[in-house]
Amino acid sequence: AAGLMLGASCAKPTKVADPLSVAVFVPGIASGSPIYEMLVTGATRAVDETPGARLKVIEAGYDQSTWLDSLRDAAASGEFSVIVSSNPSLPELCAKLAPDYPGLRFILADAYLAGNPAIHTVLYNQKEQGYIVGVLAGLVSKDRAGPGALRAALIAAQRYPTLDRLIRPGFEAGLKAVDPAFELEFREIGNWYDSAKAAELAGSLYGSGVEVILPIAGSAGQGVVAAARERGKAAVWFDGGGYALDPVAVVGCATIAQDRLVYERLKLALSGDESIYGRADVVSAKGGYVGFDRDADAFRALPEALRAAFDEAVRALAEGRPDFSFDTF
Amino acid sequence: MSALVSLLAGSLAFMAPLAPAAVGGLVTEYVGALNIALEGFILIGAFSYAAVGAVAGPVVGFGAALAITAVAAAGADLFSRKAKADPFVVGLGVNMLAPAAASIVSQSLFATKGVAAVAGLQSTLVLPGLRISDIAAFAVAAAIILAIAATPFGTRSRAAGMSPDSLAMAGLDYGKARGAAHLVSGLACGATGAALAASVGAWVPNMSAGRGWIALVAVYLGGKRLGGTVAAVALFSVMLSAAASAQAVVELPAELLLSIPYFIAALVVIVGARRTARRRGT
Amino acid sequence: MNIVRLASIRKYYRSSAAQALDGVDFELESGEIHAVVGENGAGKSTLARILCGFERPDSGAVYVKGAPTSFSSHRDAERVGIGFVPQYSMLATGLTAAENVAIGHEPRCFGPFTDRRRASYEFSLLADRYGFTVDPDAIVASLSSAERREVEILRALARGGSVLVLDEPTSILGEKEAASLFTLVRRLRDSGAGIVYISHRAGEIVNLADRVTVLRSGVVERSFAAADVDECELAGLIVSGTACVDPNARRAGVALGEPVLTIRGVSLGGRGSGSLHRVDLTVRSGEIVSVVALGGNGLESLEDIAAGVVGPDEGDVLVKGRPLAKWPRRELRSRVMAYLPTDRENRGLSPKASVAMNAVAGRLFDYSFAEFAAGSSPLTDAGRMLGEFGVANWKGRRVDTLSGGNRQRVVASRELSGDAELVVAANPAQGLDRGSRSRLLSRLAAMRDSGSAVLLLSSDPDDAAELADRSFALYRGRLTPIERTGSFDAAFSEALTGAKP
Amino acid sequence: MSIATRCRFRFDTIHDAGGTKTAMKLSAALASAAALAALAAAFLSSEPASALRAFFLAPFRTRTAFLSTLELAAPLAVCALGVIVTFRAGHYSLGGEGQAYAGAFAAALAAPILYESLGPASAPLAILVGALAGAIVSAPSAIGKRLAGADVLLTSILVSQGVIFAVDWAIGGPFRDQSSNLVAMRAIPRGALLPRLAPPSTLTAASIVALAACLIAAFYFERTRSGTAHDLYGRNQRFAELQGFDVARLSWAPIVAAGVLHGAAGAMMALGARGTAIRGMSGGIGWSAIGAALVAGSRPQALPFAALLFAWLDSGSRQAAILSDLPPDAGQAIKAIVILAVSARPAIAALRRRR
Ligand SMILES: Nc1ncnc2c1ncn2[C@@H]1O[C@H](COP(=O)(O)OP(=O)(O)OP(=O)(O)O)[C@@H](O)[C@H]1O
Ligand SMILES: Nc1ncnc2c1ncn2[C@@H]1O[C@H](COP(=O)(O)OP(=O)(O)OP(=O)(O)O)[C@@H](O)[C@H]1O
Ligand SMILES: [Mg+2]
Ligand SMILES: [Mg+2]
Repeated sequence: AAGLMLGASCAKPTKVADPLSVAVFVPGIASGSPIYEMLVTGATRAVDETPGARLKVIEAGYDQSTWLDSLRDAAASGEFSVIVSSNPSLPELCAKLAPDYPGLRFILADAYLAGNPAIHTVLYNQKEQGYIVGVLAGLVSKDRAGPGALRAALIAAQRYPTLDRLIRPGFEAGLKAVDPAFELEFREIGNWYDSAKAAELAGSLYGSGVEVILPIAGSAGQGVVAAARERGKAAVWFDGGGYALDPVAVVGCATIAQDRLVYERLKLALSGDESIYGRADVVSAKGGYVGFDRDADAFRALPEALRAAFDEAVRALAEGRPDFSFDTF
Repeated sequence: MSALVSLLAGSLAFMAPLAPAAVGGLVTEYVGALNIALEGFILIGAFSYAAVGAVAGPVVGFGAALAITAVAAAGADLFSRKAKADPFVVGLGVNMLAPAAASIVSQSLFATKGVAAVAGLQSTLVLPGLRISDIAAFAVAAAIILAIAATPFGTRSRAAGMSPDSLAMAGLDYGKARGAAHLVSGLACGATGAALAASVGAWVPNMSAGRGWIALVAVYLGGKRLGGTVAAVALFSVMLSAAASAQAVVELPAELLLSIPYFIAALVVIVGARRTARRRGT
Repeated sequence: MNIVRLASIRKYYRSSAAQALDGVDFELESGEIHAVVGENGAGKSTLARILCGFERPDSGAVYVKGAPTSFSSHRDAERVGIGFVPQYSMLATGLTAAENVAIGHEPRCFGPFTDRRRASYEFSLLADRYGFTVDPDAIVASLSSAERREVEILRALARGGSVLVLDEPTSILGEKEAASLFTLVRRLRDSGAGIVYISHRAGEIVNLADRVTVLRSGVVERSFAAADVDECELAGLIVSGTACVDPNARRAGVALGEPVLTIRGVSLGGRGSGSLHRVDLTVRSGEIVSVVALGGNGLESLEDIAAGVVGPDEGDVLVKGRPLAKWPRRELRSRVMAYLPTDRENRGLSPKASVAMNAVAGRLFDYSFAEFAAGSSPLTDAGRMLGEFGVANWKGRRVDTLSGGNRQRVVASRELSGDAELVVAANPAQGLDRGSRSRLLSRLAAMRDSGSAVLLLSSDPDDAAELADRSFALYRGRLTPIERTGSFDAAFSEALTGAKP
Repeated sequence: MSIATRCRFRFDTIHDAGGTKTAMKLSAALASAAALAALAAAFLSSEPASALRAFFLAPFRTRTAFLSTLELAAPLAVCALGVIVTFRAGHYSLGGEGQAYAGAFAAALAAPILYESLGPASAPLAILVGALAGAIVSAPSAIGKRLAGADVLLTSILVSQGVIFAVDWAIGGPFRDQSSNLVAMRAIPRGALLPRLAPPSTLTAASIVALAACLIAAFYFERTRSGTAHDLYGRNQRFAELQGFDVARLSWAPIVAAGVLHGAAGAMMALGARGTAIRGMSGGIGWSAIGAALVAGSRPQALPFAALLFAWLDSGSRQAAILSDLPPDAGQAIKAIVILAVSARPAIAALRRRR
């Protein structure tokens, strides 16, 4: 170590990064995660279309407490001028780094922070997303459970602001739009990966008469799907990729147009538009950024009338009914 | 009444994957090795079940989980003995290596580093809270219990832990006894991992979720004895299942509920030690 | 025809840089008791361990019944009938006596399962055959040292029995147990077995052995028929340059002083036949008081009481008039009391620490902060103290690489180098060769002469006979004074076995 | 004459009992570790050369990277020192993780409050608060050991695990920064943090404190009477008691001292680069610390090197993900392999023994 230490003391000064060099910071692992795969796809497209631009994908793994260190290493490497990422928790971390690396810019999807001149954030209206799966869950429950007690459930890995303020109320609003008598059960797992415990929680909910569950639990959501499969019940999914987990049990999947969004915003940035930084936008169903994936057998297998009612609700939402819009979060 | 049934079912569901790992941890404890790598070996077991099960079906997958994990555990012990590496550091390395290796292999096998759901690997429920895979896990645990309670393997393992010299006096090799114990604990962790993966029919990164540590704690809470360990496993299963069921009644924070069994257990240990000390009159 | 023969055996220990054996030839005939003697560290235990397959020689050959053999473990040696009773207990203390003997050869039932009942039964058969009375199902940790030794002997005899190697078997046995061991050993010899018998006690050897081999620094110095020498000559041969001392020719006229240790009406229960019942004992400055007992009669309890390891259930223990429990330990041990425990591995030594550290541990806090930090004076002191008891080559070594006797010398160096007012010495000469033993005993006598009070607790009446001013026998937890009139030995054996004179 | 004896790097002391020297162990192990890691990188990366360069050299290549690696090593060294203090007293405490986490939590809680009343002088006090929290978490084990002789390994791991869940809850619940989506507490005001010595690197005075602590501990164990008594107690408690050492104190004080050190290390993390307490921020530091302590052979003087090794591996696996195509799990795998290799006795020494 001593020799290396000497080497370090005569290191070169930090170099100035190429303005067209982009890092995609994946706060997790891209492979197997639809949102992060879309993040990479969108950014790649924007870079491919911009002559001279370069792209590097950095995977940071799932431990959120190490993300700051990874971001800092990326910034300190001096290789990048724009860092693109997607995760609600990133703005704070980036804001912490920004003062140390004044030239660096951040574009963060699925996040919200206004007023930092180095950071542009875009938030999906996840209340609408929740509403969409809420309506579907309500319709399916009512269809299957008949006139009994109307209950649906949300199983979360842990509680966090977007969940409490957007997803959960949106989901509940969707249920109540179907029938105001709906009650929402809420369960918490405690982490993002204990699928066996998720299965256990889901199993007992299904056993007590719940027909549809929405898991917001990362990998642990697999446990909910598994429980639905073996009891012939249903799950609805968030953010895409749900149908692949089970062709029957997952009956619906709300989506976000992450690849399009990232493409558009990065394109702007690479074209030299500095005005986006400091801004915090919210995108919604109206612009087609929040939607629903119809392309699955499980969805097509739902009763004709049910699907018609659901399509109607989604169309109305895109037209602003009900209105879930908000500017500040 | 139904609450009681669901509590019991939940406890069984929690206990099935925990029991083998705890018994496996006990075996290595017998030979005097603190096995902190249970967590890593459970992951190896779970992944092997999914990976082999995907090609050869759940039964072969279960067997492969046992075999692969046993070989891995024995290998780690062999490394630590032959290279004179500190077993604790080796355990640390295993816990770090297992999830990383699983992820790398998963990428080439399932083309994903995330959840890999495999059709047909979910084991069927035979009772509420009890799957075929759980019964298999209990069977593995029972077989190990029988082996340590009633065969020379148990006595020799304990002798190895108490005094390696006493084994040498019987012309037995301490290293071999230690290796055998690790092999068995690998089998056990394989069963735990397979039962976990079979309960959701998929490989989920990190799916052991601390069960290896709970198993280790159960071994110690049970005074490193067979009966005590089994009782501690049962106690933990009931407490954790109760903490989960409690969410149906009040929306209590899951994490705070999870912490309670540990504090209670610590209190039990201290009070228990105090009473033993009194009895000994010191 | 010899059953076992060792030819030009060499063994070097890297960790202690010791050439333990340096070209040793050794033969054992069937039907003979072959004693191996020599100073501490001469290589006796190493020879035994190689003979029994625990260690492999660096070079040289082992012949069994004339055929060259190489043992890869003790199992191989067992297979040709070699049994071993080690110098230190090698039992799994949490298992039962029967389990310890059965281990490796467990009887089975229903396929792979251990037949516990048969293991116990076979153990009792074996015990009956050799006249032992240990309970097969007792956990070893609950047995006394003597009983543990019996278990080890039974383990050695359980298989084969054509060769039995005993490494200082009597060092922790009382006279009675020793006597029955001798009977057993003779019986085995008469039935055609070969016995290797390692011991420092010349008396035993002269009575027991047919042949004697003397080792010195890893080399065989002499080998001769036991009938050719008497006890005194033999003692001289074991340790070069030590004349035979007449045991009773000491005792300078020293004035008796104040009581230093007072044990008054002390009872201690819960230890079976080793419990104490209303024991009274006073040791004054300027005298050596000995208490002798056979195993299991409370000597270990009395040791615990006198050293303050446990408090009595009833009664008082005073040191210089102050209750022992009230003494600050550090002050007591650094200024007042020296203690040589029977259990030297656990109480007397810190086996994994350096030899030097073990030597100065007791006076750690006598150094000033600066003196200790500088480091040279503790090291010099260690050298001086160890030198006094003849421990050589100790630098940079851990205590557990020393031979058994040398470890005891380290304990003695530490405890007896100061001028303690009170010495509690329990079996102080265990495992010491003749020379070290007499050096130790004369040191105790010298301390007495300069005004120390010495309590000598021993299972060896010889220690008492040589040294003590007053003697007591401890039988079933009760003390009986022994008058030094008439036959000392007779008085002892009566008191020790409870036969009232 | 063996290499080990010739390379003796310290004066003879009363402690010297021979054995392999730690410096040699470390360096020889490093060589074999590097070779193994190269092999691993060759399989796991499409550009092994740049992956390896990133893994092994990037943490040292720039001043910033190097100083940040040093800073990463500081809390680890302090934790590992806590491990050594307990292990050398023969108490096998595995509770470091929870103690460090509690320390971070308490410091993040106290720092803003202290800052309001004290201004920039608040940082050392906030570290003390963290140390106190660590001590409180260690207290049940210490009390249990002292009064009841309760097994420290067991009580420490149980209490620690319970505390981890409780702090997870506290950071994610009542004390959470409601305006943020990161599961973390309110950011500590900049002025209340440990001052940066060389921005943009994260280096603070923590690494100097850590180094000093290691040297003091080395002096304590090698050259003081109490340290020696402590060591002897750890090796054989009965013996230490009979030599008249203060065994009552040794039965609990090292456990609390370790709690203090772990808590302080956690506070250093919160008051350093992270700037607050984040859910899960202890990130296995308690376990790595045990690894580092064992690699250092329980010798505080070797600890700075061992901690630097662990920090370097951490930083290297991150750098490799950033500068090459080595995915994080591959970095993690290499890190594991290096740790395994370092834990092995140096191949050289083994060969020498064979001959
Ligand atoms: N395990 C070991 N490691 C290193 N050195 C050893 C070991 N065992 C014995 N030695 C060394 O070998 C030499 C011979 O020791 P051995 O135990 O054979 O002596 P001994 O004749 O039995 O002495 P004692 O009468 O004291 O028991 C001694 O110098 C001893 O220090
Ligand atoms: N049980 C223990 N109690 C207290 N300190 C210990 C203990 N074990 C080891 N140490 C400390 O760690 C150091 C290394 O221990 P040890 O002497 O076993 O290693 P070594 O002989 O130097 O190396 P090795 O055995 O790996 O060749 C010791 O010098 C001591 O300071
Ligand atoms: Mg010997
Ligand atoms: Mg060592």
